[in-house]
Amino acid sequence: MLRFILVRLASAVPTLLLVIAVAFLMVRAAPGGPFDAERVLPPETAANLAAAYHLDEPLPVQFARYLGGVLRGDLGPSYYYRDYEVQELIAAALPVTALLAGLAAAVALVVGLAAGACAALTANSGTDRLVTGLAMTGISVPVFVIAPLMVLAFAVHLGWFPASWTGGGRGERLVLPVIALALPHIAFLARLTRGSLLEVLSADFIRAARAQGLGTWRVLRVHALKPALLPVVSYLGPALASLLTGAVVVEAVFGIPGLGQLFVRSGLNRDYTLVLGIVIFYAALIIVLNLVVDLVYGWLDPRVRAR
Amino acid sequence: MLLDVANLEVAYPGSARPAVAGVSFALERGESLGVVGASGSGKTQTALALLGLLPREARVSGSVRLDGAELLGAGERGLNRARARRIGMVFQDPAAALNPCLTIGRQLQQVLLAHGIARRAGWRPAARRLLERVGLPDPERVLTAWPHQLSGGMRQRAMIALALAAAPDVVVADEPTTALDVTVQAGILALLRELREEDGVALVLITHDLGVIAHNVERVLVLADGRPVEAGAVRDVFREPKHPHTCALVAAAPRLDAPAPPPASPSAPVLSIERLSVSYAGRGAATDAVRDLSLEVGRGETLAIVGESGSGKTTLARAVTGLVTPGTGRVRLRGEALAPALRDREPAVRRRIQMVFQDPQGSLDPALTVREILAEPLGLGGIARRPSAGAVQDATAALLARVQLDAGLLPRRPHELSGGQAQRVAIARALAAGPEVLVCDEAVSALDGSARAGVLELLEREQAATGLALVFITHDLAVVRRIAHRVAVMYAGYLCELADNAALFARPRHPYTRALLDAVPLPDPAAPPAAAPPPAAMAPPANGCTWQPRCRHAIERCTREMPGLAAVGGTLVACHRAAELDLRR
Amino acid sequence: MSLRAALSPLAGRTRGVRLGAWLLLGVVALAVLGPELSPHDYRDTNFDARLLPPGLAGGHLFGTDELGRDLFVRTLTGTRVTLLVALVASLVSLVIGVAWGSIAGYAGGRIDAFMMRAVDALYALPFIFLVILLMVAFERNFFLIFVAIGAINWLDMARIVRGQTLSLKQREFVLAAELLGVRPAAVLWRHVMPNLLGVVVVYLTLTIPQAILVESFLSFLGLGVQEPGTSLGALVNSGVAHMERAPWLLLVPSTLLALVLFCCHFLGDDLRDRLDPRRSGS
Amino acid sequence: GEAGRPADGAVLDRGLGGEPESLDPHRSRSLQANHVQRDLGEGLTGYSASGELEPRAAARWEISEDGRTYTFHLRPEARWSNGEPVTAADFVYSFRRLVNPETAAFYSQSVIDVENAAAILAGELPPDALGVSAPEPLVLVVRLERPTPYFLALLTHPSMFPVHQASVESGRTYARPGNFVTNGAYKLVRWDPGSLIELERNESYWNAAATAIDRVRWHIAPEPLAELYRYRAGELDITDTVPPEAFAELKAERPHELRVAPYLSVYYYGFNLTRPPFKDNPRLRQALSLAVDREVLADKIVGRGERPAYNWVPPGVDHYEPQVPAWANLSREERHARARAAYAAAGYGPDAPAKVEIRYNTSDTHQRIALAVQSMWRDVLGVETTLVNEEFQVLLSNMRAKEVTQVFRSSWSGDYNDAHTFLHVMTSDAASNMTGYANPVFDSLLQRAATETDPERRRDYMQQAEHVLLDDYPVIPLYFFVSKHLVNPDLEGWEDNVLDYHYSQHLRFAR
Ligand SMILES: Nc1ncnc2c1ncn2[C@@H]1O[C@H](COP(=O)(O)OP(=O)(O)OP(=O)(O)O)[C@@H](O)[C@H]1O
Ligand SMILES: Nc1ncnc2c1ncn2[C@@H]1O[C@H](COP(=O)(O)OP(=O)(O)OP(=O)(O)O)[C@@H](O)[C@H]1O
Ligand SMILES: [Mg+2]
Ligand SMILES: [Mg+2]
Repeated sequence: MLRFILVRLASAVPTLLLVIAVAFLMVRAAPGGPFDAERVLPPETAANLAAAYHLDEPLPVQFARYLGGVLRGDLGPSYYYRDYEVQELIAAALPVTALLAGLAAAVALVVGLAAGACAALTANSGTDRLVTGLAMTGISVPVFVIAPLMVLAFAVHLGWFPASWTGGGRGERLVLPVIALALPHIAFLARLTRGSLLEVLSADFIRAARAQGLGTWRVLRVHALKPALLPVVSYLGPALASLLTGAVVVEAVFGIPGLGQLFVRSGLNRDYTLVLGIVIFYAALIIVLNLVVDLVYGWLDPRVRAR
Repeated sequence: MLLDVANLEVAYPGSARPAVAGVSFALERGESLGVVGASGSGKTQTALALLGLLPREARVSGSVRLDGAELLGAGERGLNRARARRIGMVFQDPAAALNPCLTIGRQLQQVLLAHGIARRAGWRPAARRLLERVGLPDPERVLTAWPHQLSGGMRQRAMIALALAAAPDVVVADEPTTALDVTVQAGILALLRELREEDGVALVLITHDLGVIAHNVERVLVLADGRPVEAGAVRDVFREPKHPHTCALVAAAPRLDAPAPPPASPSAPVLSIERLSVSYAGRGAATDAVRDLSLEVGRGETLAIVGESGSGKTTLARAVTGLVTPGTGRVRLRGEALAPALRDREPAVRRRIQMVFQDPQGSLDPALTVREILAEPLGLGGIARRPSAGAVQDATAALLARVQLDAGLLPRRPHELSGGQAQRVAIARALAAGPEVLVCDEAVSALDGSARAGVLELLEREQAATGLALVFITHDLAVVRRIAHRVAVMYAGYLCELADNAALFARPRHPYTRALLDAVPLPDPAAPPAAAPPPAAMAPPANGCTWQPRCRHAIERCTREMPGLAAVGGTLVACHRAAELDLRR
Repeated sequence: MSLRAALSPLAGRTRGVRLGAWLLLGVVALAVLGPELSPHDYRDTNFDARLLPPGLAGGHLFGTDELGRDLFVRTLTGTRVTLLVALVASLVSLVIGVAWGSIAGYAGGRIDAFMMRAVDALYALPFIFLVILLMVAFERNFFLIFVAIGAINWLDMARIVRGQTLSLKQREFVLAAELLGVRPAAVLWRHVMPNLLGVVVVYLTLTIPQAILVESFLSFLGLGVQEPGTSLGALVNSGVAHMERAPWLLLVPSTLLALVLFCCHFLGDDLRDRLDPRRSGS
Repeated sequence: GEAGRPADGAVLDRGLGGEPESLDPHRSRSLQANHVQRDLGEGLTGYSASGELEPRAAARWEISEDGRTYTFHLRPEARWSNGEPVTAADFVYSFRRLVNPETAAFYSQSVIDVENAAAILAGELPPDALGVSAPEPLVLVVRLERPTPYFLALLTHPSMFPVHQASVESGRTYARPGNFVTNGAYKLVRWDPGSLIELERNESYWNAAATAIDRVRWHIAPEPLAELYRYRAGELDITDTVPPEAFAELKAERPHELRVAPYLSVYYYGFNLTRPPFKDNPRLRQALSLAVDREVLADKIVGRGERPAYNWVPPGVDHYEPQVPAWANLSREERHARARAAYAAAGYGPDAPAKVEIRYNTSDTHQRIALAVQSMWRDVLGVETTLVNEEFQVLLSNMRAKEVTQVFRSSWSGDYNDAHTFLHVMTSDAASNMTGYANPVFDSLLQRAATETDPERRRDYMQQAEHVLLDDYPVIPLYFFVSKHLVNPDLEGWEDNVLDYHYSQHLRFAR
């Protein structure tokens, strides 16, 4: 077990290096640079800037320099936020994002599973149709529609919640973003759960469990849930990661200082170091999450552990 | 009336004739009814119907009354009140009936808690007691084990424990002992009898094993093609069966005193197992399933492997076929050593050793129809083919015919088959591959006498034709008697006796072998009931003879050193006292 | 067998399915013919007929946008693109995703580790730059959209499929097949995949909307469809701004989008049901 | 906004569009940075609420006859936020830091007219060779290379604000909350990147008595629509802009909250003059320019009070007369007729239509304009136009490379209130000249204007230059921007001005 984890983490190192290298090349290959704007800098100023950030060195040297920094745990200065280090920016954005993502994931998991289970139990009944219908709506209405709609309704017109991150108290400013973030995942999870649960419910051991008079609820909770969770879990890994860095739209609408925004803006600003910093963080995150997912597999289905 | 079933009928939209039709019977407290019948005659369907466990598409009619209350059509709620607490159900196929994702302990815990048998804290001891009652050695390990870590028989006993957990008034046992060797079987049957006599539990015992029926129930109901053809007191039915179908059943019941087949003509071994050891890394200590075991099977020879449930028979089979990689030792096929892991073996090589799995349902792809399953080894498989393609149709139909199934099953999916049907499909598939060695793990355990006889003949014909080497794992000594050339007796992973068929039955050399023979129930109510040996200890002792704790003849030496295999009068025995003891009756 | 059943022509059993099938056909037909039949062209601007509400007045059934372009025609033109995207996206994640995931899961060991780390790496790479580079590298062309979407679309599928495969390959029927000497490829194709399909199909119906949304994001980065061409995603996206004053600009395209997705979902469900081994009759 | 405002109502919530890259006057470049900096610091000169140039850190000044030496007398009462007096030495240090190549300041150009600045930037002279000196603690002398009439206006730009030497030398993070020492009406107390910049009144500011607002919260709100929602939800008192889609209804529903004013910025389409089809093809450029119906664009497509642009220098620039070409006053039909004539003269026609590509960076407005222009060209001339929207950075590098671009969308806004800042970009050696326009006549006219001391003649030169420019059609000016804000009606002291400067210190809430 422990060995398995260690091996995986070890195998993560080359992955990370690869990601860094490729990302570095991609970022540099993209047209434009961190200091380009409509108002072009006079050549000498541009040269001075380049020198100040070692952008005048040959690419391999720059890469070596950067990698060296990373290995020393230094992600370098942001090229756009000229008073900040990349670490500082990530450290500032992470708590916010983590909080949102955590809450959203929790909500999505609870509601999604419940809805999915309820749909599966009442398969092809009215309830089922309703739930799956809602789920599909949740999936088919893009977040960039949902989020503004919610602001308009609950912030502008009803005034129940703040319209933005800076517009209200610690608690209430979370409500709308969390819901907006959770909705699509709720829908996703509901559908996934319904699907796999239907499959599991038709298994012999479920019939046996019913024969033990456990009652629908217990059968579901104890016997059906675990095997049905496999696909859900494999979805959760990426989903959580995307919640942590992919919440761009929601963050934009609610003006949330999160990682997603930071990532996109850094990309558009060609803030090389910041982009790479977040990419590294993201990669590490994904690797860890997927590791956790694989461990959970073993817990869900002991036979997976066998080999 | 405790339980009153009146002309029960089960039909499926798909199939022409109903699976069950006009079945009626009644039971009072403490009474017992045996339900026998050919494989596919509707026994399981009847059982499932009682508790409303049939699949959605099944059409059920008739009436099932429990203390006068109608169960058919009573909603899930009503049924749940009856289930487990009033009627306990032992499923035929434990491998499928146990939740693969939960430990046995957890599954027991749920039943115990759900029915308030035990409080939150106190469930463990209760569960342990249950496992002990069904004669599982080392219950602690079983509690923490997942189904796939248990042997077939252990699973079956766990299944029984689950059924008894809520102390039901009626126990419906569907083939409760098919996966149990006779000694353990005797234990289980004794338990059921005790429940009836002491707690007044009523028993519906479904089995095709007339031996079991003969001694454990008062009345029998004989089913054929889903219809009741005969009913009455056991003695009467056995003495003068009226319905021809019953006669056939009784006649086909295999007997120990049947003539043994002539010893196979000696030949270079096709399959040789050399000092094989397999152990499974469990949560705590690893389980040594097979210990330093060597065997050979010659061309056209049938080697039967008998032994207590959990003694390592299946493991041995899996090691031979490469499904588990042995710790030490190797397997040779016609002299050439085989890669330990199946994945490292050439497809061509793999085909030469085939296996019929102990759990038939699980070994059949649920997504495929019987036709596609059988087409595969014929090399005709593949989604590309249109199922109407004549070739596949004929070939697969022929295969089914060989195992005495009619072509009507071809479009069915595994879960639409009865236990025995599934088992025979599995056999057909294995034969279709045209192997040199066929390992049958309890391949006929779920078959009634006639079907079984048919399959055995089939195997013998194959053997005669192709020189097939058979490794026949079974607990049914009658079958052993009927088909084996040589017999290997295993206990706790060790080989404790290896003898010719005749020799073994005539003059068993190992006390455990003796115990086995004594425990065989004879299909004759008149004959004396089978004798159960003293119950198994917790786990086999670390050193000394593994059988010794239960051995009547044990001496001090047995507690110290494990006896090695030694030749005594043409038999290999692992017993210090083999030479001096005379275990004949 | 199940796979073939899946691919067999739509003789939908349940009402929902037939409905879905017909609706989808209807949408497709509309998308293909509609623009041809309408008097308007999806490019024609009319600065004197801006933001007309839906209605027969002025012959703009669904009204017009802020440049006075006929929304009916634009929506249908957009639907073409969207349908194409949906199709390709699902194909990609079906073919690459399922193949990759099942092979990794089935092969296990080193191969599995390698393939899955590759997936991780792809997850982590900055998508924006991938797209930008694609645009820079090749001169812009419509095909790139699919490359870009395809590049990310199959990752989740691969993970999910792998997860399922891991537990499937321990089942005895797979072992039995291996024992028969069935080649790994065939085991995957005949025994693993059919038992995966339930989840795969469900997941597929979920990746389509994602792809459609990604497409609308791409057009922001300058990939995607170039105006005046359009797609449902793009239309919805720009409709949001008019939510209050000209709601039809949001409602019309999103309704159609939802419609398309619902159809996919119904068909997907039906597919799942057909593939579910527990249901008799093949 | 209501949120977190103390009872006395002295918290001002302002929308700030995008996010400043830095608040350090010498390391920032964006308009957003400048907005905040104008609250934090102040230069020698500044603007009044109505946009009049007024003394700030400097109480008064003298200018030598040759217009090359400026002597500033600083306010004795001027203080840094840490209480220290603001001295001439501070300005000397700051100006030197600005030109110092190591600082690599974006706006080093602001001092380019000061003696030796160019040489220092090029690294040929040390920074202390710069023509600034502090003969007395409160007297600052600046010598210029050439008379620069707009120098006083230049001084209002944040890049010319003083920085506090001690804290600058304290390290990298000196411009961050807690460390940042400023000389303006407010001091920096908080900066959550991506979210909020919070200022607090600077008690030691020389004019602190006049500051009414205690706290200013600049909210990062890049999404105009989202910003509007925030305003409507009462979370903002002033918005940075107004989304085009909502303009009409706001105009109807909140007329007195909507503040629209002309703004010194021009939105234009540029031609790449270094490649066909537009290289040496003035007729085609003219045709395309005339075929665009500015009124429709301004009224219907952008429609936020923007003014149609027929010339280059926006109206409202101090002592300058915009050179609106004659054809601007022709009727639409006549204009189109001329356009077709030019089109034909350039050798195109219905059977040989011009094929043109418009590049713009992704944004609803740009897209709508491009679409409109496309259809205008199609309708009037039958030009076949393809639209290419690109991510901003991609577009920029294409524009600079002048390889693939044909027609590109861009805009230019003045750094200070003078025609020079607009005309200068079109000189052949200007870095921001994306068209590749190079006309010696134009260049020399600007050259002379630059060295001319007499304002009248200087103006004439520049006006002639613009005339030349417009005749060559290197660009199609489309419209002149307006600044547009929603302003809380309770807010007093807001005055519209062409610079769109609205110092928080000039604002107060009505009691
Ligand atoms: N789901 C189903 N759909 C259609 N036919 C079925 C289904 N399940 C069982 N059958 C058929 O019903 C008949 C009775 O099956 P059942 O399992 O009761 O036989 P059985 O008596 O238990 O046989 P065995 O001793 O082999 O278990 C068989 O022919 C079987 O093929
Ligand atoms: N995958 C596994 N992991 C751990 N222990 C296992 C595993 N499979 C089998 N065992 C253990 O190995 C021992 C031998 O099991 P095996 O299945 O070979 O017995 P068997 O002779 O086939 O018994 P039966 O007649 O009941 O099938 C048992 O104690 C069982 O619990
Ligand atoms: Mg049965
Ligand atoms: Mg076994």
